[in-house]
Amino acid sequence: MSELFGPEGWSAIFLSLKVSLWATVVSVPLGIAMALLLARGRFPGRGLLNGLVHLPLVLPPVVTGYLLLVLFGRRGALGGWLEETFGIVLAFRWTGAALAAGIMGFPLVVRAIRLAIDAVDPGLEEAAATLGASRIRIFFTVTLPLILPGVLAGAVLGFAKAMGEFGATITFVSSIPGETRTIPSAIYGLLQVPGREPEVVRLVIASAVLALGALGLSEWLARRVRVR
Amino acid sequence: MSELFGPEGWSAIFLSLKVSLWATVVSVPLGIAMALLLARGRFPGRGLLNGLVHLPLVLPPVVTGYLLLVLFGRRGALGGWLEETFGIVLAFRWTGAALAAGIMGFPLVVRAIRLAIDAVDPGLEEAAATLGASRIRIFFTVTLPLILPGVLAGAVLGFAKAMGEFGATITFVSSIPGETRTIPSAIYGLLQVPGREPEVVRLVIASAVLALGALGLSEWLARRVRVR
Amino acid sequence: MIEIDFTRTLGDFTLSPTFTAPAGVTALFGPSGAGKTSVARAVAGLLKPDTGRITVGGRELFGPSINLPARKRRVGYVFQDARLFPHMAVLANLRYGGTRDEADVIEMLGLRPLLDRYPADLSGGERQRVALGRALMSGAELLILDEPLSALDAPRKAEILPWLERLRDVARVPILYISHDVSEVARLATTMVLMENGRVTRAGPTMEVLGDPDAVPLVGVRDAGALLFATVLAYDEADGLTTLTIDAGQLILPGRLGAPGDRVRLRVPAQDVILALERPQGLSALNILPVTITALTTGRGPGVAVGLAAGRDRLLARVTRRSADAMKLTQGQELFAVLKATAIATYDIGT
Amino acid sequence: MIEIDFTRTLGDFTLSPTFTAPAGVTALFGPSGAGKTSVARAVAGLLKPDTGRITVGGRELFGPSINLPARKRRVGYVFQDARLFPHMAVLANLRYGGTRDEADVIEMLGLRPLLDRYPADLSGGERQRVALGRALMSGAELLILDEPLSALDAPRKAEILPWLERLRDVARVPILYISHDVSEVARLATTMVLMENGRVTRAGPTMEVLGDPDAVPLVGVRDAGALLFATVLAYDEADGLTTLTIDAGQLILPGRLGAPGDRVRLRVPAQDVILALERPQGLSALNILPVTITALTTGRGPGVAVGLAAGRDRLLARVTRRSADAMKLTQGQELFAVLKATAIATYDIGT
Amino acid sequence: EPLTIFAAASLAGPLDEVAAERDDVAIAYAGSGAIARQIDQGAPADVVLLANTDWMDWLDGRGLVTEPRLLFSNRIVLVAPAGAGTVELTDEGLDVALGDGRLAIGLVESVPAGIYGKAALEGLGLWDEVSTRLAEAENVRAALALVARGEAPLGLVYATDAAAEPGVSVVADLPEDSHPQILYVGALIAGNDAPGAAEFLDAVASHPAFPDAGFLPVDE
Ligand SMILES: Nc1ncnc2c1ncn2[C@@H]1O[C@H](COP(=O)(O)OP(=O)(O)OP(=O)(O)O)[C@@H](O)[C@H]1O
Ligand SMILES: Nc1ncnc2c1ncn2[C@@H]1O[C@H](COP(=O)(O)OP(=O)(O)OP(=O)(O)O)[C@@H](O)[C@H]1O
Ligand code: MOO
Ligand SMILES: [Mg+2]
Ligand SMILES: [Mg+2]
Repeated sequence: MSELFGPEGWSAIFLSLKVSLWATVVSVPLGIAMALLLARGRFPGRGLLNGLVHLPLVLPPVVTGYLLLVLFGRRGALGGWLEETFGIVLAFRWTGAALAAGIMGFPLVVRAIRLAIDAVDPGLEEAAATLGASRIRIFFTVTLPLILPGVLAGAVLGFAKAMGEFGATITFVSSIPGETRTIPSAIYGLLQVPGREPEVVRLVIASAVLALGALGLSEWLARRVRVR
Repeated sequence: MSELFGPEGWSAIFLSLKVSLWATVVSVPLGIAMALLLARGRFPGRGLLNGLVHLPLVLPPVVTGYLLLVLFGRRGALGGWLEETFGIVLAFRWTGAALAAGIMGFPLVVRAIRLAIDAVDPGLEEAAATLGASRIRIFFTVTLPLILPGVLAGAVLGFAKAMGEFGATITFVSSIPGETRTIPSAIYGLLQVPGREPEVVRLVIASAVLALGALGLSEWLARRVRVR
Repeated sequence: MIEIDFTRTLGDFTLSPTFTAPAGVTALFGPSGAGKTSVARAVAGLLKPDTGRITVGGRELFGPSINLPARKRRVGYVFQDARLFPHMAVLANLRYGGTRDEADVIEMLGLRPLLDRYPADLSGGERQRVALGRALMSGAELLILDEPLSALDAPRKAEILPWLERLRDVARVPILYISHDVSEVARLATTMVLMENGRVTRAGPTMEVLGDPDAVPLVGVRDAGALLFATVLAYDEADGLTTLTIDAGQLILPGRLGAPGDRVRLRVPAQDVILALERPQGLSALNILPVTITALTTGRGPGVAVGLAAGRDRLLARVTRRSADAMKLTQGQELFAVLKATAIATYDIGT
Repeated sequence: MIEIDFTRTLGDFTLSPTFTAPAGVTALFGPSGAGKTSVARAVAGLLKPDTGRITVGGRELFGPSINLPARKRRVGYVFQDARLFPHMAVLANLRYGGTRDEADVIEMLGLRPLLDRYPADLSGGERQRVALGRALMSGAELLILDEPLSALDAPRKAEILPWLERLRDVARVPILYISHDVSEVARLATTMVLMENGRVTRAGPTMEVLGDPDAVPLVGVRDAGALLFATVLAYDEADGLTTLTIDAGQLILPGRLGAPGDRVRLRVPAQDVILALERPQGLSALNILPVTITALTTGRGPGVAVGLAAGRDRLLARVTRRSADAMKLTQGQELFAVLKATAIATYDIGT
Repeated sequence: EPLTIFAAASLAGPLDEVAAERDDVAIAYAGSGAIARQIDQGAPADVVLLANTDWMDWLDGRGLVTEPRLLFSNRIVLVAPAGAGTVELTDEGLDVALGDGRLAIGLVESVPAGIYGKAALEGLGLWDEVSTRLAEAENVRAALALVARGEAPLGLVYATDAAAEPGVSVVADLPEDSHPQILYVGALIAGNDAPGAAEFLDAVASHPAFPDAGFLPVDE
């Protein structure tokens, strides 16, 4: 079994899983908040914020990676502050890979959730309000359960994107074995050398199996939570 | 004005627009069909098909690009057949760039539409059926108008993704000026040369403006078609 | 002609209705949750029976080897919830299934000022009127109306009912009608099907079911009453009264109820019939009929249901037990029934 | 005490209701599209008036400087469409706003077998019962009921109405009640507000509005009738009849209507009152009251609305013009009103 | 029909200058591996320029190119953010210069600059010291950017890139014999006798833009 991918392959697989899970776990709640803001909020600059969220989709990944480097590198505006204030280092760390993956997937997460929010019947939220529920309670007991299929869809899109993200990740945190060399980075490296195709194929399959497993899981969950 | 980007820059911008528009125009109807199949169909292999649609999201873009190259290259299994039978050449043509961009964005298009389909009240389709409407008519007069916001969301995601797609495109169709050098490929080329950063920045801005323009347009349209 | 005999389980609820109804209006009547809507859905092709058969007007809609899709059943269905298309204005909604009698339907339902509105901007009753209009305009071969008038005020109901009667009698469209309102049912229904707990407990001509003292508890005490067929004799322009003949004599009722010779039917609520041992004098009630007691049914409450024969017509009266005792009512006894003209007002008269 | 005076435009519809209602049940009555639901939404905080003031029990809910959010208004709202939470089972729906009187509410509404079901698996009437239960259990300080009983069968209504009466009288929860059914309104409502086209056309104590011959066209011919207050004298176990006194004499009605001394109110539909020049004998109708004609109103139809004074109580009768002529009815004339006991059945009696 | 050149991205600067002198040349830049596979799939190239002899051998072995020829060589240098002092090519020297930072380099298994860089570090006996402290980048320009941004205190890049990037200073030259020769190879596509292709290849080989950019002639 361990020979199937070799130690480097396994390390890339575990790392990809860790990075993608974290990227998903962090971006889903933020995505819900952002989707709510965009769907319900009425404030100046809403269009701009919407655009900003979509930007990683539009820009070539390398550019996004470079922007991340400029912002969150150790010499970057936010990176230095994060390190001094919270001791959080992103550059060349798996955390940075998770950040890159999360940001690249964020537009997908937000969109899926926003579509679900737009489909919620406001009458149900009205009913909850007349029953004395606070906004927070309405959100957690009515809105959130109703948008769960959308949240799940967003999560699986974010996870899949994180599993496949390459350009922004390698530009921002480079490719350090065991730290930031995710499956796509490993595959990219292998593809640059003649004759390593079999390893590429194995990693591709591993990646596909993991992501499609997540997809299957999300579909199953969605069926379970689907509004009756 | 023409000096802002130089002839090569303009050519990349027009090409990106052409490629992205075609990718969107073709993938939206296919995405609707696929979303319907996945949301409503009950057939063996549905899970697999779902996985296949999501694959381009999961795989590193370069891998997708190689797969496309192997399949649709002039020596590829499908590429040769397409060329002989229909005279369609994809490899190293802008059409191939559109194919790559379309395939990379397809999972996003399908997801957005599928979420919208799942939110359609089946009672309305029942009502249409009792009024004698055929499945086709129900689709075009009830289902489609009701999912339009989702279709628009899918279209804008697909378009934005197409504007930003790089890895699969350059791997499949290379970066031939005037034919396949889209904005991201042009940016990649410029990044290889010291001192071209100002041009990069201008192209990034152009790309962002175009995609965000499309985003704004779609939001405006969505508000207009929003179910009352 | 509607023939229904199927079973279908829904969770732990078993629906297994069996009845046959001739052309005309078939009313499904029964408590909330009895399965009325489910029967309607099965007829419309929206709920697939596990086994059985559904035939309408000789066309087999569902059977062992057939399951016609909803769109081919040519059923106009007014749903309990209106189900208007939210993305279409009222006019587009109305026209979706066809444009039969468009102008008339719009007029009758008072929809003219609403045509450009969207469903979200309509009131509850307005929505139901549009849904009704949409079904009426579809030119269906069977209409299913699931509580179509429950959100409407009395004057509006009074405008719509004659239209449904015309559909029944002139266009001869069979109608499956679900309602909790006996006066609606009595007015329209040819056949009455009482349902409870997924099964049919009583089915038959409306006159029989409503006039049957034994059906009083099924229909509800206050809703019991008999149906009479009458023939119009004359209409008096001056005082606005119509004189009708029934088997046992003459009735005088307010309003122009038809041209001489027309057959009309009247519902006489049991609680509006007063019994008198002798023909009373100087009463504002215009209608006094000699009757014979055919049945006396004592229920749990303080009332007694009294079946009456007026010639070949049957009437139902509800009196207190004390009155029954004081008057010494017995089967076969001959006495007088006093019917107050205004209690059998236009609302209960169907042509 | 509900005080309402605001305006709000909805498209080209202008809503500008003005009325004041004391504690108890305030009925909003009027044709479809009159603006009843919109008023209710404004009171509940779901529709913001353009200007004006809304006060309930002294609490200002909306005013020039205040707009209490819906959740702080403590309003239990039963919506015209049930609006159950689709992702919660019935029990969770019921408990969402609170658990006041949980067992009683579940019992009264017959919800016990439905508790584990999801809304999608409920019938129309079941849904409405759950929505009603949810509002009742929320411990609200004001209940808004928008046609809560329209999807229910008569026996079920008869079970629910006494509960609403108890809320009104014992728990003293003010209720805003929207219905098309005058008998419900008459039974429950302290105050009646007639609406048309966004404005209030008549508001006042239910007795006055319903007993007013001039209001007959507004209420609907068949729904007119008077309200009487009566005091229970005795209940006769043997024949199940209650004897009551009103100002003009005694009434005998079926059922146990209360303990001796209790005050009850009765609706006497105008069409169920028969006028007699002389006291009739040998009738199954047990109640005959001497009355004086106070008003004669002739409408467009063949009927005449006759206002009657029975002592200090007022009654309303509806007779045909022919009868009125034949009996030579005139204002001030003294004669007898015959009330059939079963026509004033339990359903119309409120405590 | 313009002449289509598929070229390794690291040749972009001077190659653009060559192309600018002609109006019928289109250049597609990509990584050497991608170019090789595309040629294999029938890419419409007339001339191919790679930074890696392995991929050229791979193409030659398949009979896809004719007349492969060596064009230039290059050098690997150690760079640091502009203004840094020289670094001694010893374990301690590197250790001090790196501090807790990383050495930026192309992917050492696959990107040509990375492969050469690794070979050089091995030749200098420094590999064990730094192999766990690398930041491997997608291509040599990305590695250079890491240094220029100050994210990595050191980087191993082509001398040509170092010369063109004002954000970095060369802090040590690597001895020529510490790594295999860095060779750029060009070839014509087999069976595709585009007029002017051979001439273009000649022009590239002799154009002054390359020496100006720091490319070295090949020692035969
Ligand atoms: N946005 C709008 N634009 C135009 N008209 C509107 C809008 N919203 C509501 N209306 C109109 O306001 C009127 C009042 O509606 P409301 O729902 O209050 O009526 P209602 O009295 O409750 O009627 P029903 O008994 O049928 O439920 C209706 O005629 C409705 O069409
Ligand atoms: N999936 C299900 N699981 C369990 N019970 C169900 C399911 N679907 C429907 N039912 C039950 O079937 C019964 C019949 O429902 P139906 O809607 O036909 O009633 P109805 O007679 O139309 O009632 P109403 O007058 O209240 O509209 C109800 O008791 C309902 O709760
Ligand atoms: O020629 Mo590269 O840019 O080192 O792959
Ligand atoms: Mg029903
Ligand atoms: Mg309403």
